Formats: sequence, C-alpha cells, structure tokens
Amino acid sequence: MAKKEQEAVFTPVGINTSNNSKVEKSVDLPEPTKKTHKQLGLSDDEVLEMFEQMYLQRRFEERAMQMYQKGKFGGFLHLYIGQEAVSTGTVFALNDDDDIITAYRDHGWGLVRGVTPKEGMAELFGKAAGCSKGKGGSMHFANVEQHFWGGYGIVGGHIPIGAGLAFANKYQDNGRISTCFFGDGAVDQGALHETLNMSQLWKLPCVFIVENNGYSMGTATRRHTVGEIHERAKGYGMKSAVFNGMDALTVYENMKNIAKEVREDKMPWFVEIRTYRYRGHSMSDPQKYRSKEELEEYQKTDPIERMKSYILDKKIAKKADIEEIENKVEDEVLEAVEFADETPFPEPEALYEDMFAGEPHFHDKK
Amino acid sequence: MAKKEQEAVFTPVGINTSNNSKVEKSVDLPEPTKKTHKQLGLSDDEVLEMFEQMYLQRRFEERAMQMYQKGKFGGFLHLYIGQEAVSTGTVFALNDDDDIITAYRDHGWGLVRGVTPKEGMAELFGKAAGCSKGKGGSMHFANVEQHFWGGYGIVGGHIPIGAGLAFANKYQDNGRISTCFFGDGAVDQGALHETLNMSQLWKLPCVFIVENNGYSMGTATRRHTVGEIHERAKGYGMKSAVFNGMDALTVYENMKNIAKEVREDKMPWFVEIRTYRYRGHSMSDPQKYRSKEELEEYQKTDPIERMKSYILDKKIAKKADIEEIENKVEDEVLEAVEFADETPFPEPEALYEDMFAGEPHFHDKK
Amino acid sequence: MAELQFREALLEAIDEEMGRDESVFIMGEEVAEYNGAYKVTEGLLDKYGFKRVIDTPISELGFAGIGVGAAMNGLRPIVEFMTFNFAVLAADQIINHASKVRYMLGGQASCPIVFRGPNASAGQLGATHSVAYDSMYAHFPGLSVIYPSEPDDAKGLLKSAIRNDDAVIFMESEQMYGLKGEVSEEDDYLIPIGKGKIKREGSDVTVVATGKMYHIVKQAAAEMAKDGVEMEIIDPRTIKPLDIDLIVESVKKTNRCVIVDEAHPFGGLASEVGFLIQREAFDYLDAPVRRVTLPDVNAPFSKPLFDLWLPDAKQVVEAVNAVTYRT
Amino acid sequence: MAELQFREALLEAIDEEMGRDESVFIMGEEVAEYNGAYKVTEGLLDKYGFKRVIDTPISELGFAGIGVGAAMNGLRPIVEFMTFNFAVLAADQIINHASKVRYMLGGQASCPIVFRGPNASAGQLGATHSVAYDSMYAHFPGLSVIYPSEPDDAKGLLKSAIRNDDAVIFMESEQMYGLKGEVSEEDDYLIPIGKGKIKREGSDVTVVATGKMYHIVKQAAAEMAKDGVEMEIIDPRTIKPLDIDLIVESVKKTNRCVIVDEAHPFGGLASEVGFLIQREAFDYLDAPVRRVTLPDVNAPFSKPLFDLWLPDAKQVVEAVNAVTYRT
Ligand SMILES: Cc1ncc(C[n+]2csc(CCOP(=O)(O)OP(=O)(O)O)c2C)c(N)n1
Ligand SMILES: Cc1ncc(C[n+]2csc(CCOP(=O)(O)OP(=O)(O)O)c2C)c(N)n1
Ligand SMILES: [Mg+2]
Ligand SMILES: [Mg+2]
Repeated sequence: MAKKEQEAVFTPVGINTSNNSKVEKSVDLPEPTKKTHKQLGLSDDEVLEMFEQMYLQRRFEERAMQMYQKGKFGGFLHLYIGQEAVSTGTVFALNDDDDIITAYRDHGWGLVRGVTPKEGMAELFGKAAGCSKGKGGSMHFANVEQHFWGGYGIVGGHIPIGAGLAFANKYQDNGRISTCFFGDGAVDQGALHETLNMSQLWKLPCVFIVENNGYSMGTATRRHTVGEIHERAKGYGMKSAVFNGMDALTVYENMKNIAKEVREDKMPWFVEIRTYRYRGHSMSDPQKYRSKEELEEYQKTDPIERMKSYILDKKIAKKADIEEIENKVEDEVLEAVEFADETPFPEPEALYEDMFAGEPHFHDKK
Repeated sequence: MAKKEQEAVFTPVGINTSNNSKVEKSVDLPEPTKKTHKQLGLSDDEVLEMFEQMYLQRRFEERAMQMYQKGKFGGFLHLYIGQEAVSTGTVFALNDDDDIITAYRDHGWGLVRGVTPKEGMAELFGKAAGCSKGKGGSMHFANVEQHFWGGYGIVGGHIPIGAGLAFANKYQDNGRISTCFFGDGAVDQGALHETLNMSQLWKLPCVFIVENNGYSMGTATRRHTVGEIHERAKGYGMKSAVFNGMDALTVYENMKNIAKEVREDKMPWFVEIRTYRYRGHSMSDPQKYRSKEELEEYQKTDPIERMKSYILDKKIAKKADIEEIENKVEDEVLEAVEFADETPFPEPEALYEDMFAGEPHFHDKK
Repeated sequence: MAELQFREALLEAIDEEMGRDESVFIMGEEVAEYNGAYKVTEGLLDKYGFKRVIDTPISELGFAGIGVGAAMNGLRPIVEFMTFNFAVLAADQIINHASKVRYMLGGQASCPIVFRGPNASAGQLGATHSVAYDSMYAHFPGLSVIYPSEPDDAKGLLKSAIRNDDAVIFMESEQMYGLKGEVSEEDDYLIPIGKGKIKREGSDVTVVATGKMYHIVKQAAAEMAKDGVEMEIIDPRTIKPLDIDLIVESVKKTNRCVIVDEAHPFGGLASEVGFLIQREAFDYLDAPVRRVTLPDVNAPFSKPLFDLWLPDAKQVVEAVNAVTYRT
Repeated sequence: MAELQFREALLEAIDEEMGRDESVFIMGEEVAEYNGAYKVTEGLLDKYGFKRVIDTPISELGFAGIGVGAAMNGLRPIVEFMTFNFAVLAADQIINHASKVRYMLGGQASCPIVFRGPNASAGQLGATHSVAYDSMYAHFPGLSVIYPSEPDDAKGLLKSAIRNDDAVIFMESEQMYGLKGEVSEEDDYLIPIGKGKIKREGSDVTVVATGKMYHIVKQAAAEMAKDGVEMEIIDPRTIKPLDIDLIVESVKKTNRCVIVDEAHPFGGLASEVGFLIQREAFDYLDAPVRRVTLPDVNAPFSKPLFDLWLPDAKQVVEAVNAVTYRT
C-alpha cells in the first residue's frame, strides 16, 4: 500500500489502489445531536411525519430502481438512498415558502416538497402527468409552486441560480430565504467561488449546502477536493457549519438555527452536511471504487432505521404504528407505479410546448 | 456619508459616493523589508540594474502613452506605471528559465524578460518587427524563448494556463517553477478557484500572485471581492503571503524565498502583492472613482523614486551615475519609438500566418 | 423624431422600462458608479439607486446565473456583459440554463432575462475581444437574438426584449454607440422581435446585413447606385427569430442575394440565410447566393491586417458584381 | 482488419500514441481509476501509471486551461470531457485560448491539444445533456473538429489528432461506443484530418452525414435502394477542415443533395454545406438542397417525444424524396 501511495503524481490515489479495499471512510460523520425532538420543538406527530417522509423517499426509489431494471423507462437514474435525512430534516426546518434548489439527485427533495409519488413516478416514466410533464425525467423533478425549483444536471450550474433566487427574495423583501444543495463534486466548480463571493458581498439570504456523500461519481472526496469542504467558507469570511446528515433531527436542528439567523441578518452560510450514498452514482456504476465493508459501515448509520429506533425508544409510537405507516407508504408507491404505467405519454404536440412563456418561435419549423 | 453608506443594497458603495472624495486608501501597503540589498544577497550592480529596469518600464510607457495620444496606434493601452517593482523584483528573484505569465497589463513584464524596447514599441505600433509580429498589440507582449508566456486579455483566463505551465514542468521534472500574475479583479473569476484546488491537490510548482493595485477598472477592491485576498488561500490549505509591492527589494526578498520553497517541495503558493496603478485602467478612463489625494498618497511611495533614494542613501552610486542610466534609457526608448515608427507593417499575407503550427487550414478561403 | 446616439437610444429604452416596472434591474461590470464602460447606463444609478443598478465583480458565469435565478423568481434582470467575448465564460448559464430551464421543468418556471452588451470587433482589440457571437447563440433553441444597426431599432427592440417573457440576447457595437439616428418619439415605442426591415428598396439584388455590417452595405449601395445597380437592403434586426419570409420575398423580386455577416464563415448567419434562400426561392435565383464574412482567421491587432480582416464596402461591391454577373 | 468496438478503436489510438510519445497524457473526470465513464480509457492507468492518466475534479474550465498551458509548455494533452455538453463551461479555454494563443503571440507558442468526448444526445438524458456542439466549434478559426461515424475512422483520425500540432476537437458518441466495425491493422494507421469519405456510391442523390447520423442515413439508403433510389453517402468525418470538394464533386454527379445533421438547424453543419453547394454547384442542382436536423427545440426526456425529436431514417427518406421529386 505504501508503495502504491507513492505512485500518486497528480491526483491522490483511490481506495482500491491504495489499500486493497481496507475500510477507509470516505467521509467522517460528526456526532449527531443529543437533543430530543421535544427539546428541538418537534411534536410526536411531526417526528412520525418525518419518518414517513423518509420512508416514502426510500421506497419510491427502490421501486423506481426496479422499474428501471424492468425497462419501464430510460435515461439516468441517480438514487438518493441513504441521504433522506438531509432533505427531510431541511424541509421540516424551513418555512414552506423558503426556496430550495438542488442537483440531479432530486427525487427525495421533490417528494418531501410536494411532488406526489404519482407525479414523481410518472415523470420518471416520461408521462404527461409527471411533475415536469415528462420533459425533465429523473434529473428535473420540480414543484415550483411549493418553492422547490428543481433538480439540475450540469454539476454546479444551479449554484448561482440558487443565489439568484435569494437575490430576488432580498430585492422583493419578502422574508423568504433560499437554500441551494449540491454535491461534494460540485464544490470544485468555479461557479461556487463566484457565487460565494457575490453572496457575501451582496449579503444574500442564501444557504449553500454541500451534501458531502463521500463520492463524486467514482472519486472519493479527498481525491477531488483539498482540505475540509466547510473550510472553504474561511476565504470569504462566510459563516459556516458542518454536521451529521444521517440523522434527521441533527439536520433539523442545525438548519432551523441557520435559517433563523439568515432570516434575521440576511447573511449567507456555507454548510457541509456529511452523509453517504448507498447506491452507485447512477444505475450503470459498478462501484469498484469502494469496498463492501465501507458501504456496510455507513449502512449501520441508516437515517430511517435510526429514526425508527428513536421512535420506539422514545415511545412516540409502537412497532405496529410504524408498520402501518410503512404499509401505507408501500401502497402509495405501488399505486404510483401503476399510475405511471397507465397514464399516457405526452401528445406529439407537446414537443413544441413549454419552450416559451411568451410567444413561441421555432426556427425553420415546417 | 453614513446616510449614503446605508444605501448600499447589493454592492458596497464607492469612494466618491460614500465620502465625498476623502482620502480612503483602496489598498493597505504592508511595511517594506528592512533588509539591505547586501543582506538579501544582491550586489550593487544588481541594484543599479533593477533601477534601470524599472526606469525603462516607466519611460517606455510614458512614451507609449504619448504615441497613443498622437494617434500612432490604436486599441487598448493599459499602463503598468506604479507597479514596476513587482515585475522587476520578481524577475530578479526567479531563475531565467522559470515561467512567467500575466494579464494584459504586460509591458513591464515583457521588457524585464527580454522583449527589447524596439520589439515592444513595434508591437504597440502593430509592426512586423514587434515581439508578437504586431498581431497581439499591447495586451499580448510575449517572449516565449525567455519563458515569458505573454499577456492575456480575458480576465482570469490565463490562471489555469499558468498552472498548466507548472504541470508540464512537474511532468518533465525540469526543475522550473511557474509564476502566474493577475489583478485583484481576476480574483473573482471561477477559474481561480478551480485552479487553486487542482494545484494544491496535484502539488503543482506554481505561484499564483495577485497584483492588488486597488482597483478593477473603476471598482475598488473592497467593492468587488470580500475579505482579504490572500486569505482565500485558507480554504485550500495553501501557503500564502502578502507583502508590499512598491519596493523592489521587498518583492525580491519574498519571491526569492517563495521560489526556493516551491522548487524544493513543489507545493503551490497564493500571494497577494499590494501595489497601486497610477494611471487610468486604460487610456479612456476618466478616473472619477478615486480622488487626486488618494493617488498622490500612493505616488509618495513610488518604487522608482524609492530605489533612487536607496541607491543614494547606500552610496551605491552617485546622482550623476543615476542620471547617466536615465539618459541611456531615455535614448533607448526614443530609438525604440523611431524604430517602431519606421519599421514596416506586416505584409498582407501575414493575416493568414501564425494561425497553425501544423498544416494551415482556412474554411472557405478563396 | 429625435436625433439620438445609439447609446442614448439604449439608455432611453432601459430607463423607460425601469420606470415602468419595478422588477426590472440592471447588473454588470461597471454599470453603476462608473456609469457604464461605454456609458450606456449613464445616470441610472442616480435615478434608480443601488438596489436596481448593480456593479458586479468580474464573474460572468456567476452573475449571469444570479440573473437567471432572479428571473425565475419574479424579476426581470438586464445583465450587461462588457462585451460578448467575455460572455463565453457565462455560456453555461445562457445555453444550459436560461434557454432550457422552462422546458426541462415542463413549463413550471420562466426566465425573462436580457443579456446585453457589445458584440463583435471594435477596432484593434486583438483575437480575444473581436468575435461576433450572434450566430452562435442563434444556434440554440429558446433564445431570441437581436443585433440592431440603428438607434431607432435599438430602442424599440430593447424595450420589447426587456418585456419579453423569455431569454433574449441583445447585441450592440462599441463602435456604433456614438452613431446618431432619428428615433421615434412615440410613447412606449416597441418594435416586435422577429421582424426585419427593408432599409433601402432596390430591384437588382437583395443584400442582407445587420449590426455594424448594415452600415458597410449602405456605403456600398450608395457607390453602386452611381453605376445604376440598385440594392435592396434588408436588415433582419433580429437574428432569431429570423424574418426569412421578408428576405425570400425580396429575393423573389431581385433574383439575387448577398449576405454580409460580421461572423466567421462556418455556420454563421450568412450560411443559414443562404441555405434557406436556395431552398425557398430556388427557382427564382439567377445566381448563387454569395456571402461576405470575416475570413476564418482570428482578429489581428495590426491596423492594416485588421482592415484586411474586417468586411468592407469593397468586398460587398465585389460580391454584388459577382451575383449580377458584372465581373 | 480486426473487428473492434468504437471505444476499443479509440483506446487503441490513445494507447499507441501514448506508447509512441512520452509527452502524450490523458486527463479528465473518471478517466483513471474508474477506467473511464464509458470505458474508453480502460486499462490505461495500469499501463501508464498515475502520471499520465489523471483523474480531474469537476472543473472543466480549470482542467481545460491546465491542458492548454501544458500543451504550450511541451506536452500533448488529451483532455476528455465526460460529454461536450459540460465542455460549455470550458468554452473560454477552447475558444479564447487554445484556438487563439498562437496567433496573438505572433506564432511564439503552439497548442497541440485534443479535447475529446461524447457529443450530442445519448437517449433520454434531457435538455442539458443532448446538444451537438460540432458546428459551434467549427465556427471558430483555428480549431479542427472531427466527428467520425465508424471505428476505423475513429482510430485513424484520433491518432492524427493527437499528433496534430494545433488544437483539435474530437467528438464521439455515447451510443456508438459499442458499435463494432472493421478497423485497419496497418501499423501506425493514420487518416489525414480533413478528408471525407464516400461510404456508399450512388448516382441519384448525395447524402452528407457524419457521426451518429451516418448510421441513420445508411438505414435509409438500404430502404430506398429497394425502391431503386441509389444514395451516394458522403461522410465528411471532419467537420473542419471540411472536405467540401468531395461533396461538390458528388453533387455535380447526382445533382441533388440532402444533409443530415444532428445539430439544431440554425447555422449548423447542414446550412454551411448547403450554402457552399448552392454556390459551388449552382448550375448542377436539379433541386434545392435540403436538410434533416433536430428541430429548434430542446431535448425532451419522454421517450416518444425524444424519438420525434431525433432525426430518423424516415425523415431522410422524405427529404430524399423531396429532392428527387418523388413526392
Ligand atoms: C459540468 C458537469 N460535469 C460533469 C458532469 C457529469 N457528472 C454528473 S454527476 C457527477 C458527479 C457529481 O458528484 P457530486 O457533486 O458529489 O454529487 P453526487 O452525485 O454525489 O450527489 C459528474 C461528474 C455533469 N453532469 N456536469
Ligand atoms: C472575462 C473578462 N471580463 C471583463 C473584461 C473587461 N476588463 C478588462 S480589465 C478589467 C479589470 C481587471 O482588473 P484587475 O484584474 O484588477 O487588473 P488591473 O487592470 O488592475 O491590472 C475588466 C473588467 C475582460 N477583459 N475579461
Ligand atoms: Mg457526492
Ligand atoms: Mg486591479
């Protein structure tokens, strides 16, 4: 291994090259919060709802994966599985009209911000009833009415757009704040640097949040970006935080505090949430860049299992209640699959629809 | 003023808006070195040579400005006047085969790295005998043979190219280091962030140097970039420095030390050199964004006057010797002007030359 | 009619629209306290204040993207690029976001934004400051691209661009900012995007040109008129949507066509117009369509080379001579 | 002749050139330890080590620029973009630097660099992952643009591109990586850049297509042959330099031409070729030149819409019918 390490000339070498698949964690999880949901101001019902939301995201994606493998739809499919505490904790912490924007790993975000399982599954299937009318697919879930501005496929491309949402909020003085989520891989894009500088300079009410899930495709975080991600904030004198993203309560607590502060002083934050992606980058990923052992390590911190234990521990609900929720979700997802399968594809005319808000124009259309 | 300050909504407001032209320094100059040239290992002759080089840059540009005003040539003309200690101190500190690349404010760099005054002036005039055959003009001085890779006109565009020079040096293991100079305005470009990350990750023997001259066009540094520029390095765990750029000895001392370290450990640096631009951004700049008083403050720290005093103080040479150098330089510059005026323009065929190193191809050339 | 400089016409358009609609704001490098690198935004800061006239850092990608986000979230940004040569850095926001966001979200979001600034060359500024980008952006679905030649067009079209509910690229010319022309004093003067204009009637040949090239063609037309050759000059004004009908109709009358384009030849406006004409007016053409463009060479600095490089009236005359078989 | 997949042909080309010349290296996202997002670089890391096969962060602008600097300073970088849709972020380095640096420094520096990766659409990947950028880059002076359709062309041309002393854009197709074809086993097999190839002889109509579109045209040709219509298919292989002579010669024989282009219509390869044909073969044309392109609409995700969107053999047949007046 030592010998191999020495071979690195430019990029640091990866796990399977450097240490024969010995478990080497790609991301260190900070300690979760010690506060109870009561201390955080959450009711029992809210905790159960958080569980339900996380479970919905999980089951939705597991079914989506099956449908993909069955050939029900094509394109990319990037699963959020493992990261559900981030979307869920955040959405519970924000006001309903605060803005959210994210990258292509967006199903969880859509579901927790009002995309129904039916609309979501139909979108994956490319159906007219999809949340984006089947035009976006997996990477472009959105529910703009509920201030979820969607998933974006150009890594880092939506970072300045997130700041732009905040810009408009400040301009309109509407009290809303914006949150912009992106992956550890997106941290390396120049757009981030330009946006952080302008956001700090212009005092934009925006939270920039890295979901550091250990990998950018097959590249472990430490192999593509130097230092600790949250420390990038230092260069801009920006407020920053780093916390555990495998525990919904921790995410809730931190995001709640940050949102409050941003709402008050309008200054931006740069936040690193450490989490882990269980599945491959997309469906075609053989995942040779990490060991099974590493994956298993992280699966022990599963946010859904954790929440389930918490609920039982704190006697918020009984096993049977949880099972009831699970069954309800399962039914909902199966219904969504059925719906997606049966609902029609867009009509041919739809090809030319939704290009323009104003008068449409198409060059050389016959 | 306080009232006006409050009006800032996005960008911080500027001097003439905020404080009625009260002197407000756009850049704080750190203390210059206290070491003597001997302590820095420079001979008397070398100091005189440094003086000559700085004076040449100054007179060359003053004459160029005259010629521009006379209509001898067109295009942009960005003068380096005031910043000559940076180019001069640096070139004396580097090995002759270390690489230098800079932005469009490049005359000083060309002259101190082997572009003769004749070649330089001819380039400004767009003549075939110019260092870039008249094809580049003011913004694209270069002397690649002597490892000055030229001036570039896209703000920030040459930053990754500078890292690329270093990449090739490391790849070829040739012991050369690269230095990449750019303005405070270029700090806001995303290219910088991407390049710093990769340079630190890949251990590139490169020094990235901001010539913070207080302004990016009409925008004072604090109005376009947050915090202290050199602190950007923190986010990448990169070594950094900030020092006075109005004193050639200070520049020499620091660049010498940094170059030595880079040559040894191959790790990059991020350096802020504080200096000041005396003239407008380019010839068309009415300079309303700063007060005459501010300009005068900085002119008191003039690098050429300072060096002159140092030479006399330390009895390195007499007044008459200095005058002799000045006269020599003046003659050289006047000869250059005469040469530039008389030497021919490129032939029409030249339009199609120098596009390709390999076989030329021009679409639809008749 | 008032006689205005091109820059004044632009300024009037921006001023009127900012006055009319609180959601319109302008941002870009040096637009506020410096009053604009080319003084297009002169006086706007004084009038509208720091909230609506915003100096940006040199972060083209970033501020273009902030514009896109702000447009999606209820505002109408005018994003000024110091020139479109620098907008290349922002191409991702223009091509991958502003023009696509609406479609890929199935119509859930809109992006009413204007990207504007000088296009193409402005004298001896060298290779990186001299490229015409109108054809490049016209290639991508979803964008309107405007490149007017006269102050009146500039005013009416910029106002329409700002009110347009989708992304518009509005191109100007450093060298034309001082150009004077009559501008309509009509209240709320709007020119519809996508309508070309016959700027000179003639029966011998149709010559298509916009932006700076229009003025070269005008010069050529005056010269050729002395020889009895009457050019019909069509300025499409908007590159996209392109008013090809107007052009084809003219060609059906003149049976000959020359396109003068400030871009490099490969895939520029000239080839698009030429292609469409041969397809739509095949039986009417008495000679192949010709074009006058830049050569396929980067912009040189040196004056005589630069003059060789830029299309001029002489080349237009030659091309017209060729299509009228006068050579 | 060996039967190779497209990706294998590319890999052979890179491998041979890396073996031949120490100064050749490859960098890009996931090219090293992951063995390439599409396995084009499979095995190169094992063979050439960490110095010459380099994983990059997602910093297209930055690593393209590092490539440019390295090329100027003595190396021959192959810069892989995961797709050319992401290269839009690096456009400044390609358009403003790689293609211009030599000229603006009066020939003092060279930039022998290859930018390569998949171009255009690859199935249902949506608006931001489906654009063909070959015509866009061909617009700019100084760049060669290659977009081959078959493994043999890919190998011979990529080797030539790597040896080329100037900047080359080399485009591939995700959907063609698995395509098999006979590849020359000639030692050091080089195909000169800028030479098109007649891929099928025929006398009734000239059809021009490259990249993925070539295969659609091939399909259409087989169909039409049954009806007795013999297409001559010309694959220019390199978009720039464009082998227009070969095309014009063919049109002089067939008197009809259709261009099939995977780009949007405005100013794409199709309009350029069409323009040139009408100018160079005016008297030979029995019908206007037609084109089959994408519509001027962003790529939709939904399968039936996507299928409508992408040019297909049926559209080619229709266009051929039109120019042969069979409709
Ligand atoms: C500009 C750009 N470059 C490359 C890609 C290809 N790509 C898609 S996702 C991805 C990895 C991103 O990783 P990260 O940001 O960590 O997000 P995660 O997938 O882990 O959620 C890459 C390289 C892209 N979509 N856009
Ligand atoms: C990408 C880009 N954007 C804008 C410009 C226009 N421009 C040229 S120089 C300049 C200011 C740069 O200031 P700074 O980097 O501080 O350098 P200085 O002029 O002070 O040497 C601007 C905005 C440009 N050339 N390139
Ligand atoms: Mg990640
Ligand atoms: Mg400066």
